[in-house]
Amino acid sequence: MTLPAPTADQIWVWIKDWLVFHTPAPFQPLASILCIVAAIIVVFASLFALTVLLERKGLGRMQNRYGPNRVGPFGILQPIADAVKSLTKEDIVPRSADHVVHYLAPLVLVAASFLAYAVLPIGRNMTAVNLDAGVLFFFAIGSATELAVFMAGWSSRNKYSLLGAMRAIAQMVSYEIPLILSSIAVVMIAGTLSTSAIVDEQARYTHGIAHWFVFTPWGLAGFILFMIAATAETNRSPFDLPEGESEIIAGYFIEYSGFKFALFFLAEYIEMFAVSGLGITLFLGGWSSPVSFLAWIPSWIWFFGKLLALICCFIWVRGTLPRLRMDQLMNFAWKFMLPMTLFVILSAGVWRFLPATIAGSGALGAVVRWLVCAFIVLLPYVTLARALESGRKIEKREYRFAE
Amino acid sequence: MTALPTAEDLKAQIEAGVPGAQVTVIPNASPSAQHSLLLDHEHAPAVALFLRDHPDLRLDLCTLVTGVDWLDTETTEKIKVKKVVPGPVGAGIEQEVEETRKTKIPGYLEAVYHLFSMEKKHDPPAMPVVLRLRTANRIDQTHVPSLTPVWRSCEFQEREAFDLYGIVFDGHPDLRRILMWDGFEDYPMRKDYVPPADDSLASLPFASLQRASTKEAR
Amino acid sequence: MFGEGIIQGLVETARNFFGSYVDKDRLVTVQYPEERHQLPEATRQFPFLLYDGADPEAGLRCVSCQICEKECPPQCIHIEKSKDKKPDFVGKLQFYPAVFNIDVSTCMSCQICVEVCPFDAIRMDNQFELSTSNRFAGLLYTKPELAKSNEYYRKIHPTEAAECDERRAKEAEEAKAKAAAAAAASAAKAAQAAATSPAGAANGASGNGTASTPVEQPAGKKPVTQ
Amino acid sequence: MNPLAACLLVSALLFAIGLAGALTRRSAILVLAGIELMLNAANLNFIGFWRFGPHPEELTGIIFVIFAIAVAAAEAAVGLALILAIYRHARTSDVSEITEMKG
Amino acid sequence: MRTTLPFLILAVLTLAGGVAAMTLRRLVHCALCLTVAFAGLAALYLNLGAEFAGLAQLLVYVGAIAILIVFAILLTRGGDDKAEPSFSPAGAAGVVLAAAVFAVLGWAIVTSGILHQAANPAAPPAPMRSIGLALMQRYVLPLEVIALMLTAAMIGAVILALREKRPQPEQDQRSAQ
Amino acid sequence: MTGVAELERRVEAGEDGLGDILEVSMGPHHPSTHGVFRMDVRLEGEKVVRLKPVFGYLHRNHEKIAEHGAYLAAIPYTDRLDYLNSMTNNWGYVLAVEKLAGIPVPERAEYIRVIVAELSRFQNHAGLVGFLLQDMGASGTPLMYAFREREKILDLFESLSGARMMCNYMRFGGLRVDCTPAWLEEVRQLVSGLPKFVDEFEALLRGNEILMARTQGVGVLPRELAINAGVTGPMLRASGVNYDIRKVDHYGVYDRFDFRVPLGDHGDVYDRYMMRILEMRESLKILQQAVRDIPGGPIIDPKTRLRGLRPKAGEAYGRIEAPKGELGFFLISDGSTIPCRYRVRPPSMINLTILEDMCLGHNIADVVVILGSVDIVLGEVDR
Repeated sequence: MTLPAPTADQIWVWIKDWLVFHTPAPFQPLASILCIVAAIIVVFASLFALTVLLERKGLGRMQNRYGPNRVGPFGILQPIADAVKSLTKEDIVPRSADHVVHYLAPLVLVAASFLAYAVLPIGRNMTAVNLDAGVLFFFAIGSATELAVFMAGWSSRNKYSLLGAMRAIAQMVSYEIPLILSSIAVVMIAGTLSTSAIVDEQARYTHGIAHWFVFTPWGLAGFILFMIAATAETNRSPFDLPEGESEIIAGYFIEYSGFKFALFFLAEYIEMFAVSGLGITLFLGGWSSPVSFLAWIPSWIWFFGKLLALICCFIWVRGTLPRLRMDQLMNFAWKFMLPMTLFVILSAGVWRFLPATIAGSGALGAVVRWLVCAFIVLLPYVTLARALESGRKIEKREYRFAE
Repeated sequence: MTALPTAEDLKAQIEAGVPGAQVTVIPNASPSAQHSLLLDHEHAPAVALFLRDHPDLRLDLCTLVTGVDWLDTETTEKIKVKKVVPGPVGAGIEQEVEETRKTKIPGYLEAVYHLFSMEKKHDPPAMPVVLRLRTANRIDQTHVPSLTPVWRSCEFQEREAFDLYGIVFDGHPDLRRILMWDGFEDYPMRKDYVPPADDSLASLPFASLQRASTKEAR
Repeated sequence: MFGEGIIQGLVETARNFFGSYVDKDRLVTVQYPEERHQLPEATRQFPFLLYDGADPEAGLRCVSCQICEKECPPQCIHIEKSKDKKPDFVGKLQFYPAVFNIDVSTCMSCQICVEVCPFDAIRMDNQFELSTSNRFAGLLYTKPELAKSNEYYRKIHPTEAAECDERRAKEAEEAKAKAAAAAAASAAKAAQAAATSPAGAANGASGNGTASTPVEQPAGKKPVTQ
Repeated sequence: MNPLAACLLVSALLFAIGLAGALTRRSAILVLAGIELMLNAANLNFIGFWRFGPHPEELTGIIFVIFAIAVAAAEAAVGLALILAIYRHARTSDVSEITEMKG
Repeated sequence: MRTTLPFLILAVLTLAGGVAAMTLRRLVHCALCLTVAFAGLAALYLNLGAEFAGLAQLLVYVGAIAILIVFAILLTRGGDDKAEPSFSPAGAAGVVLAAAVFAVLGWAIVTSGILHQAANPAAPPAPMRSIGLALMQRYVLPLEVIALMLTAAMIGAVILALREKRPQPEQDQRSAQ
Repeated sequence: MTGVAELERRVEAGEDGLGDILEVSMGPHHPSTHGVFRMDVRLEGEKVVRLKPVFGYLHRNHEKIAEHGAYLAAIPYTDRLDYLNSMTNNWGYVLAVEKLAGIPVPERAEYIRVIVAELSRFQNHAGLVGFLLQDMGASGTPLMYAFREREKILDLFESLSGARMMCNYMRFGGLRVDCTPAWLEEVRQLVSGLPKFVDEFEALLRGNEILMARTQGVGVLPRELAINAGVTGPMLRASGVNYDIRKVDHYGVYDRFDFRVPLGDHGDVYDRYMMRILEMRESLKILQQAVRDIPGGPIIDPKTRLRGLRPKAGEAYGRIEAPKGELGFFLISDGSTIPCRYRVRPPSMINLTILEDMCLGHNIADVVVILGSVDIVLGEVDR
């Protein structure tokens, strides 16, 4: 076996191959797996540190504050300080807690969150396990986190944590459906469940512009719905009810402290990256560049660039919106998200079967197809929004004054 | 804006409107001239309802409820009495002697209600109608009727008067301590209240700075 | 209900985000230990005792009248009167505080002691970094810690101090004139002695034996505007 | 050992465990869980026969398992709803105490 | 072709999960161990090359049924400790019956002769596309039936779990004041 | 909804099956109780079926302290009632003393009182809206914007009175110190800049669908109940009652200013939220006029005896429109230098009376929002 010459795009693949190449033959599969696991853990754990800093800085700036700026230059060492703090803090376990389950819950959560990265293509030829049913794997693993959340909430023996766990599970189960349904549109069009194949499908260029699914009307709507569901799935604001600081204090991890708390914190962010990564894979062309003349930029830079952009959106939304209430959250999931995702699937189907050319004109065909599909998505949106308005009696009010 | 009737007029109106009610006007000598009406216990809720629902008065805002503690007071007067004084030789001589006699006026607790009308907005504007209810004494007969059924706003304030003064409001729906904790025994706003000896301040090194009562120092 | 309110909110936060990099009005944080807010002249924290001249002991204006002790709402001032007397700035013999303690942990910075003091002896400091590791003794300020010079007062409250100095100069002038008149009427020796005493805010003439009447607390003078 | 036989043995053991649980436990929820285990044991058989059977390209085993999972999901949903309804009525989920059919 | 080590490990895990689920005292622990058994089975399917079935098992059993069971336990107050008699004659009979069933099955497997038979060559893992095609062509009717049944089950479950209307109790006293 | 009585009976009888009733003690340490405040909540699922407010954790017997000191000594203590609005607290107290002793107030002092009181109202309302949205989970962004502006107002207070929050500024008969022309100019500049802030603040969340869904129809307080329960301030006006003591009592010089009283029609949290925003705008209107019209002259009646004030025996009740509602002081004098009875009418405590009525049947998440819209400060509730 010989190694190909390293290029910027394939540098990490090359390094891995080089390392595996120099291990004794019987250990090569193991070495390969270890390389990948280590890389994923190191990269995403550092991304976590970066994101925490980014979030605190970004929120600070949105709120006209500086954000953390005391540890290191511009506060860049703040995550390290945070880590040291949570590692050295006392680990308090309630006396009446179920100790084994209480101990296992954060571990299960973190493990499940990290497993999801196995199928994410974070660069060209950089998928850890190229599963044929990659998307299915992602969702199957994601469902394990619900159980971990339940374990944490139940084992703490605290009313707030139980309320938080119930909220979290109800929310995650409800939003998993629109999450899966909106990805089904992509699976339908791409004709595969494999994440790498889906990215390959999008990494094609016409007139120098990539075939990202987000550039189609159903893809755009699906992407927005996917990201909303992802926000709910990862308990981010405005769907952070399971934590609901002002209501149930910290929800299911109220009784965790020290390192275990840090693990919950970590898992939450890791999940957020994973779901964002899937969103990128499904709708934003994975590691591909949007225009062909930028294709020389290494694929992994594209992936992480997109990931950072999505993270910034998450932070932005968090800095702006108040939290929903439980019944509103459920209503939103079942009465808005679910029908909308069904219409997105319909729109994708129409997209698939509408002729690409009308009256011999490719341009006209493309425009007609675009408009028809957009209409299929927009019409229910307008109707549902109206229904939501009249049903919930939400109105903009005018006020009277007494002299 | 309608004019607010004077205290005397109010008394007349109440006595006409609520048969049997005994109202006493208690004058207020201060520049504020906010005179008040002392009600009898039996008719107080009826009077309150009358004041609330009377079409000209509509005193719908019971803004302030509070207890007041009036300690036992002693009045001393000098009177001349004839007395037999032992004379220098042994025989008693009747003589007029000046003697001070002390009359003790028993103290009482008072519940004071300040009423306004949101609907009528009477003139003069900042002049409340003041109602007073007095307990028989400060020790065991500390009951007055509750006006919470008439005005919800009395609920917490009557609880507070109960908590801090020990005035028991008969007919209050939920008469519990409100500011002090449940196991607390005394009524701290009373004038003769003495804080418990194990006051946590006493353990501070500079407790000497804290004089027991400012009044003594003055 | 199409989400336009949400979009509007997002635009607003984005504007603030970018605004905080360019607009001084948006990013108002003062980076405290390095940067410091310019304290307004009126700022008050905790009381201190004024003295004239260089010697905190001799120049202390306080005559131990104990009005502030009585009026202090949280009762944080503790004064013990001296046995002997020393002359004040107009030369009158006055008591002075043998002990003057302020429990800063109890003080609530209300400035009432300053208002009621007829002798301009107590004023408010603007020092706020008073943290100490000793929570009891460290926060009980005694006379040496409380005494601050008039120069310091002029520095932290210039307007107020100028008014105060002027008033006191006038009073000293009047007292001097009165003393001079009295001296002219009685003896030349006394007048000479009075003339040696420096005018103004400085220490009253030492060794002046003229005014030996017991302390009369000036009752009428009430500081209305500080 | 033949892998098919191993599959079958594991499946038989799982079935027996599920059966024992369903018969011995008194909580209705655990009875349901035992039944689910038995269903799963059957599924393992399907997979084993598909994998080591003569015609793996037919996919019949896998399709059967998929259908069985769907049915099991429906069964679990209805079963647990029933348990909830009974609990609300009888205030217990102990099967030995639920003796009356009458409401 | 022999039984592989991963298969054995997973089988032991699954069986242990099953045993624990059926014997532990606390219902929530039982549910969690049941989840382990389900997950172990899913891993067994993956190990046997049935990728789609394994992932579906994980998604449905761990993601949905386990959660349902947990919810049911909480809603029926099963999360609290409730002592269950450790031994009962009926229970012993159940165990004996289960053991008998296993004996019969085991006897059948052992006597069938496949124990020492050479295994068929392992089939290649089923490609996703062919499963999809099979579902949509050959098995489309069962698929539709299953879909219908799932819908019916969902509606039924919702109706069952809906609370019966209680008689409206008297109005709150407080507002009358 | 199951009635409270029925649930009480079931809880007492131990029939709490089906996980119906969950007793949660919210507080005394809870992120959104605005201090040490406790609510004993009974939940059916997440729905509130009983709620009892419990307070007194911050009780320091303010009234007793005031009955031990001179009339002057009570003023710094009033700062600490509603510690966000020391200026209006001072005003309420000195108004009562002025009534009790019949002290006139110079015109300039009245103008400055209006200026500081309206600044106080503005910062209180801005802060409250920030806290309310914080309770709704808005990550502190609105709160930070509100605090940014509040700081500017507090800076003005500091340069006027020497302290940012515990101002101790007013005296019976007038004020402690006069303001300088430079200070008035600063107020004028600030006031001309504040409408922009209110606009931004409204743009941030007023039209937000989530906010509307969270607040509209939540915690409705009917007009009749509001009046009967003695609710005052913006909360009362949100229920549609036109009662603003500035307009009713004509205290101070409020008669001379042109301003309006906003009124709500629904009495829900959204109305209460909007009342605050609209009142902020009206306050700015008053401020502009007051700064424009302020006359010269003394700031305190020269005959006033601050130290050793001895009002004639009698009593007086004085009240003002504080940002949280009607703040009244009731004083009884026995002719000595010390008040014989000193009583505060704390608006936020009385506004809490109907907390349970507003919360019943709502979600636990709504409780937090409803409590936020009441606008309590525990320093005043507990005293």
